[in-house]
Amino acid sequence: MEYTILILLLPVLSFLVLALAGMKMSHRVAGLIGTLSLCAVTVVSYLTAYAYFAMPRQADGTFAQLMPYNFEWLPFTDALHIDMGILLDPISVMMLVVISTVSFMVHIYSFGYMKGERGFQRYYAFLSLFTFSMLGLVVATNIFQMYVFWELVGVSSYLLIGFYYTKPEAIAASKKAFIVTRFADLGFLIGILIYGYYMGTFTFDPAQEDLMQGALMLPWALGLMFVGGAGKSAMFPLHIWLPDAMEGPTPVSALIHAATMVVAGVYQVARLFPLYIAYAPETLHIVAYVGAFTAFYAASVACVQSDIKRVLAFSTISQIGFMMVALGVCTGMPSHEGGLGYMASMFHLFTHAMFKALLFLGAGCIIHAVHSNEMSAMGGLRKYMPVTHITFLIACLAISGIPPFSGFFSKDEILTACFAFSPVMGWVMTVIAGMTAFYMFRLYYGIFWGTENKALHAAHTPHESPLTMTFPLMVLAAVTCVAGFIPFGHFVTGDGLSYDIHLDSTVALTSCVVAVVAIALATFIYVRDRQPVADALARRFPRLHEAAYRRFYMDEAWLFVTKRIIFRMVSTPLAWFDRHVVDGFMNFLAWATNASAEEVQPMQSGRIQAYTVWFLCGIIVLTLLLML
Amino acid sequence: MNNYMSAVLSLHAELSLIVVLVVVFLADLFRSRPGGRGLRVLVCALMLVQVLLNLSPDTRELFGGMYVNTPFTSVVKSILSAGTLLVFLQSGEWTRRPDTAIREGEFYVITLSTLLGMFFMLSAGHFLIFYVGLEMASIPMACLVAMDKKRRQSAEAGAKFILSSMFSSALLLYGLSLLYGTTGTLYFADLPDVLQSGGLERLALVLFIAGMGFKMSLVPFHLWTADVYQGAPTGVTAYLSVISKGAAAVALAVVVRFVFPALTDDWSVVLALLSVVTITLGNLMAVLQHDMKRFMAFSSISQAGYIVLGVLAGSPAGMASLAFYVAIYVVANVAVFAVISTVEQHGGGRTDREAFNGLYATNPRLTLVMTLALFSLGGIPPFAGFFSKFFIFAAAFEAGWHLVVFLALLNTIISLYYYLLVVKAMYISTPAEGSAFGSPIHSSRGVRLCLALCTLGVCVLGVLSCFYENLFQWADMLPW
Amino acid sequence: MEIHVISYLILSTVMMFAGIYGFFTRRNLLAILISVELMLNATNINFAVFNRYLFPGVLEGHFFTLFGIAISAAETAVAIAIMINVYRNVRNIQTDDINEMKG
Amino acid sequence: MNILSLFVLVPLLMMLGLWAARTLSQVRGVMVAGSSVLLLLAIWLVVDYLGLRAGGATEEMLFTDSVMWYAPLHICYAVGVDGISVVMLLLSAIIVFTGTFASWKLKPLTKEYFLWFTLLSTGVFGFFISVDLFTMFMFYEVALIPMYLLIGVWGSGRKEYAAMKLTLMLMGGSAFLLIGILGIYYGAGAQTMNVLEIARLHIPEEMQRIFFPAVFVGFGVLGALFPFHTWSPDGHASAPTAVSMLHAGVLMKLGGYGCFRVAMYLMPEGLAMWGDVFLVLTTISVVYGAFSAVVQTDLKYINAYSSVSHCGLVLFALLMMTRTSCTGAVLQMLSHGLMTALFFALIGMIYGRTHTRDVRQLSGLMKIMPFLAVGYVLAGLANLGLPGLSGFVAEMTVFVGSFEHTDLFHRACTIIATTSIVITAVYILRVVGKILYGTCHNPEHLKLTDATWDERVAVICLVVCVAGLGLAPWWVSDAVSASVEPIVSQLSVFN
Repeated sequence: MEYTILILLLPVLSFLVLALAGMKMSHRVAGLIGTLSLCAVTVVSYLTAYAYFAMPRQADGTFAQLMPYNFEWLPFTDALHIDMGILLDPISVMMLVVISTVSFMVHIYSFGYMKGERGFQRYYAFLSLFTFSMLGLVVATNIFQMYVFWELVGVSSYLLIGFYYTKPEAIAASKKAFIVTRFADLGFLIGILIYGYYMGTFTFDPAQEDLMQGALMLPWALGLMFVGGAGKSAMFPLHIWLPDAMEGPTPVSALIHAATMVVAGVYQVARLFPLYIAYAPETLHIVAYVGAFTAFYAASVACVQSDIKRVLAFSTISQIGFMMVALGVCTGMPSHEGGLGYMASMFHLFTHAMFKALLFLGAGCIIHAVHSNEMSAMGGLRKYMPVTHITFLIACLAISGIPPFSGFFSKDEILTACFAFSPVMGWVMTVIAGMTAFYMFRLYYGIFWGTENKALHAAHTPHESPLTMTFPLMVLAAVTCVAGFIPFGHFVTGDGLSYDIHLDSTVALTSCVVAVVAIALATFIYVRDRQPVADALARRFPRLHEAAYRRFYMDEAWLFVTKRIIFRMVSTPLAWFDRHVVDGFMNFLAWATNASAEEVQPMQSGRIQAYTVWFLCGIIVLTLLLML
Repeated sequence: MNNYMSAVLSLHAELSLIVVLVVVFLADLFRSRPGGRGLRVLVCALMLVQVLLNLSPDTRELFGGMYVNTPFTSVVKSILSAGTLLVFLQSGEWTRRPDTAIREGEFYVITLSTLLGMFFMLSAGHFLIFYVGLEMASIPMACLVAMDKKRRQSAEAGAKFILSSMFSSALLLYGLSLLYGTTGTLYFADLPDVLQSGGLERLALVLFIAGMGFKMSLVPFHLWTADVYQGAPTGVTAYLSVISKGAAAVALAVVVRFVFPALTDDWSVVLALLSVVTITLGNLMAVLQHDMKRFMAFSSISQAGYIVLGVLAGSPAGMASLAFYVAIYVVANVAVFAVISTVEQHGGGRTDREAFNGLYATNPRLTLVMTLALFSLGGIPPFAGFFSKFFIFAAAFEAGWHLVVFLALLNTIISLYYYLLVVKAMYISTPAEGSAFGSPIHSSRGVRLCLALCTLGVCVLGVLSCFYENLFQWADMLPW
Repeated sequence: MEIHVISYLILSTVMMFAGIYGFFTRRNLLAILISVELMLNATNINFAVFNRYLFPGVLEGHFFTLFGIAISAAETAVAIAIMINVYRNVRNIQTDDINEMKG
Repeated sequence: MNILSLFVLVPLLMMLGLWAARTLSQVRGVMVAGSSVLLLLAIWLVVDYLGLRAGGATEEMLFTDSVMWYAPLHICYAVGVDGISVVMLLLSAIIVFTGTFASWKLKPLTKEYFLWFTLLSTGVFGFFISVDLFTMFMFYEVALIPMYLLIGVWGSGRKEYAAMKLTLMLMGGSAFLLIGILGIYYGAGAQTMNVLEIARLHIPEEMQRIFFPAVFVGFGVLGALFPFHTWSPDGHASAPTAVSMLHAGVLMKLGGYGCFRVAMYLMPEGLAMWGDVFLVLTTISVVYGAFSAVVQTDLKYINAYSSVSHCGLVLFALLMMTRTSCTGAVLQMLSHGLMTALFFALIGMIYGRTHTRDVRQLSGLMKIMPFLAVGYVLAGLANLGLPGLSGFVAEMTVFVGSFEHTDLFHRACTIIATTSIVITAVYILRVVGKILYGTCHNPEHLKLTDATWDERVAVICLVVCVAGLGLAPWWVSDAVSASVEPIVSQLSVFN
């Protein structure tokens, strides 16, 4: 499948063209270049997916791993070298489809959304760069190539978050995002170093004897790599950068911080899944617990946020938590013996990408309409922008897990896997699923129902967005509606064998019931103009409400670490030490020389007899020296 | 007869010098009007001839071994007379001044007679000749130092010089007497055989080294140096700082190496100590100085310390690098003094460092020469000083004086510091109010020629290896 | 009666140190000059005595003495000339007044 | 005539040309011509070298040539290059070339400035081509001394203090160096000064123990080895643009190169004894430099400290003594040289416009001078090791190579050192955020203009090199690691 190289080449070319010559072009041309190249990429990815899954399965019933390209980019030792190449296997192909689709949609959407923005060309250049890096990440043939593109997506997300580089918040947010993820990547890097040292290779399938020898260190290596993954995928406590990242343009949030980049961590774990299962099951369980806690934490925070993009951000975190959990609860490769979670996680990744992108793009339309992120500026928008309303509702239903929307199926599989792992985990995740439904509908009602902010809307009447923006919404909504019926298990499973999804009725039923109840509750509380219950609750538990609203003070903690610890307690003293002690010593030497010179100066008294006395003293000293 | 003639001819260095001396003396006697350029041209020409003449290829003994001329000493002599020639060239400015013009001839004659003394000192084969040469070198020097009759400082310097030099030579002589008392001979050739390492011999050795240390101005026998250098006319200071110092160094090396082999441990310890103390103290004192001549005095003291390292090595390599060091030191130091005296003559007699502030703006060439010379003194490549320092360190290191070499190296940092202070004054500092050079200085031809020659020497003497290699061979050929 | 060599040496040593002492303590340049002469003559005595008693036969020591006397005479001449010059400039020849240059 | 000697000859001719030049345009002409010739020479040398290697030349050094100079001390003018020195020569040529353009509009005394500048580069080239200890040392000092005048006369701020401090500290280093070189020469039996021949001889262990630290510290001072690095912040802050470029870009590399080629290569047993001590020091300087850079407010100070950190990484990698880490060290020298030169060039250009380097007084430059700002961002990204730019390649090679060391202590040091990449991100992004982003508060700055053509030449040239090394590292890496091989095998005997 040599043509797959186009998937990487086209975006990077359009990036170069736009970056070098973009400023000369008109907005339209630049946008078209970006969009068309992405269109081509999408086509090629679909082609790849089709060709790949149309291939006959191997004897053992799995899909073959293809490596159409792999060349040595940077040699370290004979065994260790960074290769650059393309690896095709079920999950990478699936990711190709997801990324190219969402990215393509976002490209189209941005036409309308970014219309007339200063730096439109720059925006498209960065989008292409991101797409290139993300695609390179998923087709990585070895862990180090993954790291390379991992860093690249990091920097392109940094650039896109800071797109409005004159806004202080944007600058701070981009900086924070980069540094936090960078810190996590340190773990990733050290993990890679350990992995490379003990496995003697950077590829995903080390030689058996190396595995035997390094088995002891492998959990550490994988755990450290997971730290990197947790950073990118905003697992608690490294999630703090994601809510701020919403400072970027909304399409960017949809692409990077909802659909693609933030699931890189999940993808990384899935990529190393065989090693986890075989050599580091307890590390895998840590992944599960981290994911579960994050899911719960994010969900609870999402319940009280008033900035719609922040709500979505926290729901993203929570949903990624679900995926992590799904991977974490796996106890074996085959889907029937504990491998179900793997498939469920990938499935949820797929569906979530679609409906979460849809949600964000919808939010983008709303923000575009009312020029604010705050719920207070919204309410009662359903009559102004019907398309957005409908699509948004579909997405909400999907994420809440209401059949027949895609979210239901994937989440159901996850819950099944959790129950298979342990009932506690199962119930916990079910509750969190309920919370999800609750806060999503709180959001929905807050935007489209509730009290309308008359004053504002009178000043500037909200209007439906242009087709360039609504079209992607419709497409994604359509996908969300049908995606659930894709026989996902046939393509992606832990052991690679085909597995047809069957609904576990009890689990499905409970989750549906929970979701419905939660939605009903949200309706009861938020649908009407007045919201006495919510206010009552807020008044009843002010401390809790405040804490949740301030995201349980995680950002304060972050500020404390950066400003107080690194800046005040380490760097400032060090700099002082350098100037006054180390450098001071050098200056002291100079001073000492002068001082001693002034000490010996009196010898030169100008009186001849004194001179001759010294002369004689010299002779006496030397004589004594020789005599004794 | 033929044999006798050839024997006398092996004195040719000294003889030629005497001839020059006499000719200059007569010319001065019978010249019509003082202050002309003729006399200087004459003496320079004669000196040039003399330099080329006195190179001798082979070793000759004379007067029963009282006088020994070797290729090494003869090349050292040429170096010295070449240095004298440079001094003469650059002293033109000063000798043209009305108050000194009448004494120009005396200046040459006296200088040449001191040089003659040094020649005898260098090729002495017997302590009598050595002592006579030494005194011949130092007594007229006092007259030179006191040459500026009207300047109080000059007179003071003269008094200090003559008295302290008498003191030191008295002690040296006392040492010699002890040596004679213990051995009964003063022939260099015989002494090594009869010399034991007893207390009196040691005392004699110390006294001798002290006497030579006075000439080379090693700490603590150096204290006269600064005052005399400051007081003496700048041309004389240049002569004093390079020629007599160099001669004394070589003589010391020859004597301790060939006369006191029995006491090698003793003199090497003494010299090691002296050299370290000298370098350090000289550097420290130089840091404080503002008067350029005084500053150069202390710098030359520390240079003397480096020269002693060559003596310390006590090997052919040491001798060679010593002579090499002296040669390059002569060139660089004369250049510096030439610049100083030029600035002095055109800057209203100012010799403080502030007088050099912003010199580059008006006199780039002069400043460049000064910079190169200072870099050479500081041992910065690719200038000659770097090579001479390296070789002398290598020689001392080879002899096993690692610590001494290391301390000397650390001292180079200090020396670089104060040389750079001058560079800074010339390039970076802004000229003080009423500084004398709003306009470029027009120095006389002689000075310019001298500067050109010195710059040439500073630049090529190191890069051309032949000079050092020949020195090395000749040092290897030394007798005894 | 025969005077032993030691007594000569004692004499010369005493002269030597007397000269040094005088050099250190006198405030007048001429006095200092005289002290130096003492030192020089002490050495001359040494040479003469060593030659006469220890190494009779060759005359090295005697010659050295003669040269020493001559040279010290020359030195004295120059020294006195310079002192006169100092007197011209300073109007006295006390050492306290000729330490203008120092430090 | 040996091609290598041209690297010394051309600068000397340039100096003659400058001496003869009368007008400013002539001076510039001479400089541009000369530096382009040097650049072409370097490129040609690289191509030729790679060709010969590919052709199966297996000698340790190529283009070797040796002329007896001072027979009594066996001093030869001996030249020769291997992969390491070739890339270093290329680096130096690039930076001299760009430095010429970076100081295009320098005033006053342009001619003298370029004279000293060329003398400096003569020293640098001479150092990298020579394999004779004496000539190496000589060129080393030739490269040092012009710094004094270059900083003292054309510098800014506390230039006189900084110049004096820098010169004296480096000279102090070279004092240690000289004693070390004498020790090597006589320790090896005083038969030759040629590095390659001495490497075959054996220096007595007790001498190695004394003289290894002397040489290592001597070069380490120039390599900004903690605690001898304090000349670097003041020196760089006061130096004129091109001088900072050349000094941080090339001169500091002399340190690492010398440590590797002289100290470690010739005295492996000494290394075995002292290695851990110096490893700790270098680890300190890696982290310490990065942390100190975080709180600086002067752009050049920030860069100087980051240079301390990165050059510390060079020595660190060398002390790891694995083939990969040493290759990484050389790559790091190359990459740091390029990107720090780029940094200093940009800082100089910004300073030339705004007349301040205080990050608290600069803001919103992205809108005012986009070209410079983008260049600065690129330099920053290279500095914090973004894949696709040179920094990543070098750092990864260093870390992977260092981690290859079997000893646990060494690997612990490696992990400590890796933390520096996070801190690097912190201070780089801090600066970028402060000075480039945001809105410009100073009305004066709004009137400023973007880069002129000569500045663009310098910046673009450097950016291209940084990206080139970052995108196609394999050829450099191969060439270097082939040449590192013999030295590392020499070390591995004793360690």
